[in-house]
Amino acid sequence: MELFNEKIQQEKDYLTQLDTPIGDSDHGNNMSRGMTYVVEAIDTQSPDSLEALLKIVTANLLSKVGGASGPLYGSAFMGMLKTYQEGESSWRKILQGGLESIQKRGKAEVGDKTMIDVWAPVVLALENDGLTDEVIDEAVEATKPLKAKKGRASYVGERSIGHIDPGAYSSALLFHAMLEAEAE
Amino acid sequence: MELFNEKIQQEKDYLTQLDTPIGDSDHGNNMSRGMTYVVEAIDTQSPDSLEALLKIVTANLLSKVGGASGPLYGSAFMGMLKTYQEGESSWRKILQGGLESIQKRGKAEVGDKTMIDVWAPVVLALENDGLTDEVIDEAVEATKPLKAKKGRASYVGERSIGHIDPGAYSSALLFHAMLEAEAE
Amino acid sequence: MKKIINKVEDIVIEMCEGMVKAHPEQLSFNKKYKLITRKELNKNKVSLISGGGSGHEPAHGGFVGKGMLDVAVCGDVFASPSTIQVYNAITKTESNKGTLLIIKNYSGDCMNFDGAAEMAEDDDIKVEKVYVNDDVAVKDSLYTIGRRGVAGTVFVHKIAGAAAEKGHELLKVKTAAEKAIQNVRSIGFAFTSCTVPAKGSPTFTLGDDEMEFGVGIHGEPGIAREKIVSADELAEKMLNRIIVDLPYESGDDIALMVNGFGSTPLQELYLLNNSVNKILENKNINVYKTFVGNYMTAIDMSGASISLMKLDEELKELLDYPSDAPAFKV
Amino acid sequence: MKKIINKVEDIVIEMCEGMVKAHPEQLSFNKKYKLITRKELNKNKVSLISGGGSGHEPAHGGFVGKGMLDVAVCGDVFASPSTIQVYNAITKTESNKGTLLIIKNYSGDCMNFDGAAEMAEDDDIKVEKVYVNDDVAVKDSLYTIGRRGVAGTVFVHKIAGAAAEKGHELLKVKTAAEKAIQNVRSIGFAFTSCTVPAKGSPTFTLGDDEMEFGVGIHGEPGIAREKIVSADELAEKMLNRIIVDLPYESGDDIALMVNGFGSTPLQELYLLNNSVNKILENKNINVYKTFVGNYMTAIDMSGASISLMKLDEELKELLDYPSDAPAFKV
Ligand SMILES: Nc1ncnc2c1ncn2[C@@H]1O[C@H](COP(=O)(O)OP(=O)(O)O)[C@@H](O)[C@H]1O
Ligand SMILES: Nc1ncnc2c1ncn2[C@@H]1O[C@H](COP(=O)(O)OP(=O)(O)O)[C@@H](O)[C@H]1O
Ligand SMILES: [Mg+2]
Ligand SMILES: [Mg+2]
Ligand SMILES: [Mg+2]
Ligand SMILES: [Mg+2]
Repeated sequence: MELFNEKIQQEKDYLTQLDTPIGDSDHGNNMSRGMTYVVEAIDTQSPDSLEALLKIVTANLLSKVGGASGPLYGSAFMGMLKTYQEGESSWRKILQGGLESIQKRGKAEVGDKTMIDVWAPVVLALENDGLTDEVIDEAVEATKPLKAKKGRASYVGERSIGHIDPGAYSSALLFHAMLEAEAE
Repeated sequence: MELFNEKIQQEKDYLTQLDTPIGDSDHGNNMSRGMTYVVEAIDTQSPDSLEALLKIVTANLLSKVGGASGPLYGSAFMGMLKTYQEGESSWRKILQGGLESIQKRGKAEVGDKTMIDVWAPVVLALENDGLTDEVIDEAVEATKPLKAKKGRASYVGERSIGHIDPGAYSSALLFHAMLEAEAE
Repeated sequence: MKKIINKVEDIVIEMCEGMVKAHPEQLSFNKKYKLITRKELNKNKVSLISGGGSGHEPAHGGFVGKGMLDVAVCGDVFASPSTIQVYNAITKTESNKGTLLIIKNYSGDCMNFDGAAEMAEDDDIKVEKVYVNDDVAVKDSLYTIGRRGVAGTVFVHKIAGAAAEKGHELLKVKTAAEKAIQNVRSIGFAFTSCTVPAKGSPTFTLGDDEMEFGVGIHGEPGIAREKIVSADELAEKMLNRIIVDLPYESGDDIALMVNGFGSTPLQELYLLNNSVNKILENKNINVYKTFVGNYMTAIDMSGASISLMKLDEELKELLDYPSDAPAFKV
Repeated sequence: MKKIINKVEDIVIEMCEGMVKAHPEQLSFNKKYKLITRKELNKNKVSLISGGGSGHEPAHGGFVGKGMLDVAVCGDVFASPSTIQVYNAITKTESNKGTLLIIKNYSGDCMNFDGAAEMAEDDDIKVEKVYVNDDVAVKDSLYTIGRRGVAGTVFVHKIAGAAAEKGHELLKVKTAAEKAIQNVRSIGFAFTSCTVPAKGSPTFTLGDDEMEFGVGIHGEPGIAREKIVSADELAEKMLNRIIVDLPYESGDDIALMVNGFGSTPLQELYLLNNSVNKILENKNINVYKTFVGNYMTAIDMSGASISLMKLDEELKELLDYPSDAPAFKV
């Protein structure tokens, strides 16, 4: 999570910039604020298990972050927590649980130009045992030509075409951070 | 009056510009609007005497022009009208009547950085039989170093120093127009 | 960025406190969950909750008061409040008649308010929800999430607020709110962008002779970037979009709102109102009541929106019902 | 210049008509003399007239209503109405109790209102006058015409309006108005200039980090051009000037107005109100009633003013007295 936070803080302005042509210029700020709370909470509470960690992340995202990203990332971590609590321990299953939870909350499908368009290929790649930084980046890039059907970007219709989805990019940061943490 | 109007319309923007650092940027507009009404009224009513002319000018200025310039120029022409009606026919006496009338309405003295600082030297020059374009321009220029004590410019105190008074400049246009008309 | 602020992070809290301090008899502020709440809550009326991102002042705090809302939940600038904030708004104002949430139809708002409603229902609180979607600048389609909620939301607050204040049951209040939603349509334009404080620079840039037609209240792009036109032409362009949409027809009675986006002076809003009235008169659409001012702003955006709500006798009565909300006294 | 306008020459008329059309039950408009008048005039109360240049919307038309003004005389943008306009306002609203003119202390306004009063007195109408001069940014001196009248004027309208509505005699209404004037002080600042429509470009220019401190409501220069500071520091700077001037002292009750100059959003005005309240609390100056909003604007200037009026029991009662003026409902 610390790595994810670092990346979010580093790329905060870029996330906001992505949220400008097709959104409302706050995605960087939403994520950065949220992750600051998360990291603070982890620091003070020093969770000693993955379960405890996921609980802290979920609670902080749901209570401190609004916008679309708060409940979506909140749901994602809650879904991951539930899957883990049900006894699954592979990242593939856990992330799959997160993905399902996001979809339950946000009703977005693959191709709607949302973070789903990164989560879904990532889960798929894990199934095929091939998650790499390239897979993640390609998924992000692939949101560019899409016309948004969900989220704030959908209001601009045709004019959303040609821009990367900010939520897809922040999700990519999460997965890059995971890969990096694993490699360590 | 037509010559005066022409000059006002020509110099409208400059008058407004003069009213900018020490006033509220409307002197050009006030004068131009007023003179448009005056000239229109003269056109439709074709006054056949100086008395009739002065009446039209006074009435239009008082009813159509607000700000400081409306009542001041209105008073000026009303004073000129009264003096003429009292049997005076020299320009010196008539303008003297106008000057007194402005001072009655506006309570400004020479040196307060107002149109008085042009009217007074003009009347004085006429007494000494020497009104020239130079006398007028010098009077205008002389308002520059003064600190305003009357009118909107007085609110800025020290900061009015170094700027020509817009009302002095518009009065100068009136007197230049008079000289020109006489020469014709 | 020239703004009257201390620290960017403190804007929402300080602004809310400033609002509540201006109306201390009526409003109170819960700092933890950023709730602006009516001081005198009535357990025997339906609780009305709205809110959303901040930056729309006087929305939504200014609409809290007798005859309008009970709580406004204040998110960060342009970010919906969190699920937990909304959940706390619901539990803290629980009434015997249940709670109605008035939600502007944005993904973020919907998800957070919906999530909070689910949590509250788990606590056995009766919660109903309505979604305002009045912006005709957005194409409505089955495949997307639909239209944005903009200034028409204020009319929904007013109508639902009156119905609740009259003591109606939850479902009746909800039905009144939905009737308002079905009958209200809006469109806006911008002459300049807003500046989100945390970003510090304008969201978009327009040429000296350009406007964004159909802009959203968060500075979201609209229908098209166009050359600016005269007030009369602008009013016509806007009304053309609105009128065919419902449609509003000759003989209809309507409520009219000419809403400023934050930095457009009243001088221009009144002038626009004049242009709008001339056109409506021509079309024989009868303006029953007019509201001109800043109601649903986009921080400091320059521009305005027009909203029309078609009225029947019930809506007229509810619109006329007294409200003492600071920003909407009727 | 990006404005919602048709032709520059028509701004004032169209804006006045737009204002009156927004409040058709209450207001009527005389186009020839640009008078915004109360529809229901009461012959048995003192007639209250104010006005001045346009560009200060909602002033002064928005303050016409039961409990406030009877007529607002509208001049051109930033130019006092003419003598004849004011004279017509007086004759058209003659009452059995006489007329009080509330004049902002500018040369133009004074001369035109004074001239009109003289003309009306020649017609045997009883006319009294008060001059509002609340701007502490201007040095007061015997040798000049004194201070400018700014946002404090709205409090004077309110106090005199209540006294008149209560049926008091002319001199008593005048005394109440003068009490308000003696107790009110204001100061303003600008972040940007206004743009006078007929001029088409800003009156002055400021750097990105500069403000004009002590600015007038026509964009007149103030005390100094300074670097912008935080909201708390700004509130402190402003209050420092105001408080020593009367002076306002520990234990005093006051009415507070945080007034926007046209393009400053409510978000910032509420935030400023928070800063102001913190300081007043520290100084033990008790805010009896607060008004935050656009009351006396400078077209589209960005900036704000703060006004304090010290209250005794009489002023409190008059301030609380109901008013249904569109822009000042109490
Ligand atoms: N229904 C949805 N399902 C999945 N993701 C969504 C949905 N709606 C929005 N998003 C994601 O949220 C991102 C925007 O987040 P953010 O800017 O923080 O919130 P907001 O749109 O409320 O300002 C989008 O880029 C998109 O990836
Ligand atoms: N009391 C006064 N006596 C004489 N002239 C005055 C007085 N007050 C103002 N003026 C003149 O009026 C001019 C300003 O006129 P104008 O800009 O039209 O009106 P306003 O100041 O109301 O905007 C000043 O430049 C000054 O010459
Ligand atoms: Mg966003
Ligand atoms: Mg001027
Ligand atoms: Mg947002
Ligand atoms: Mg003027």
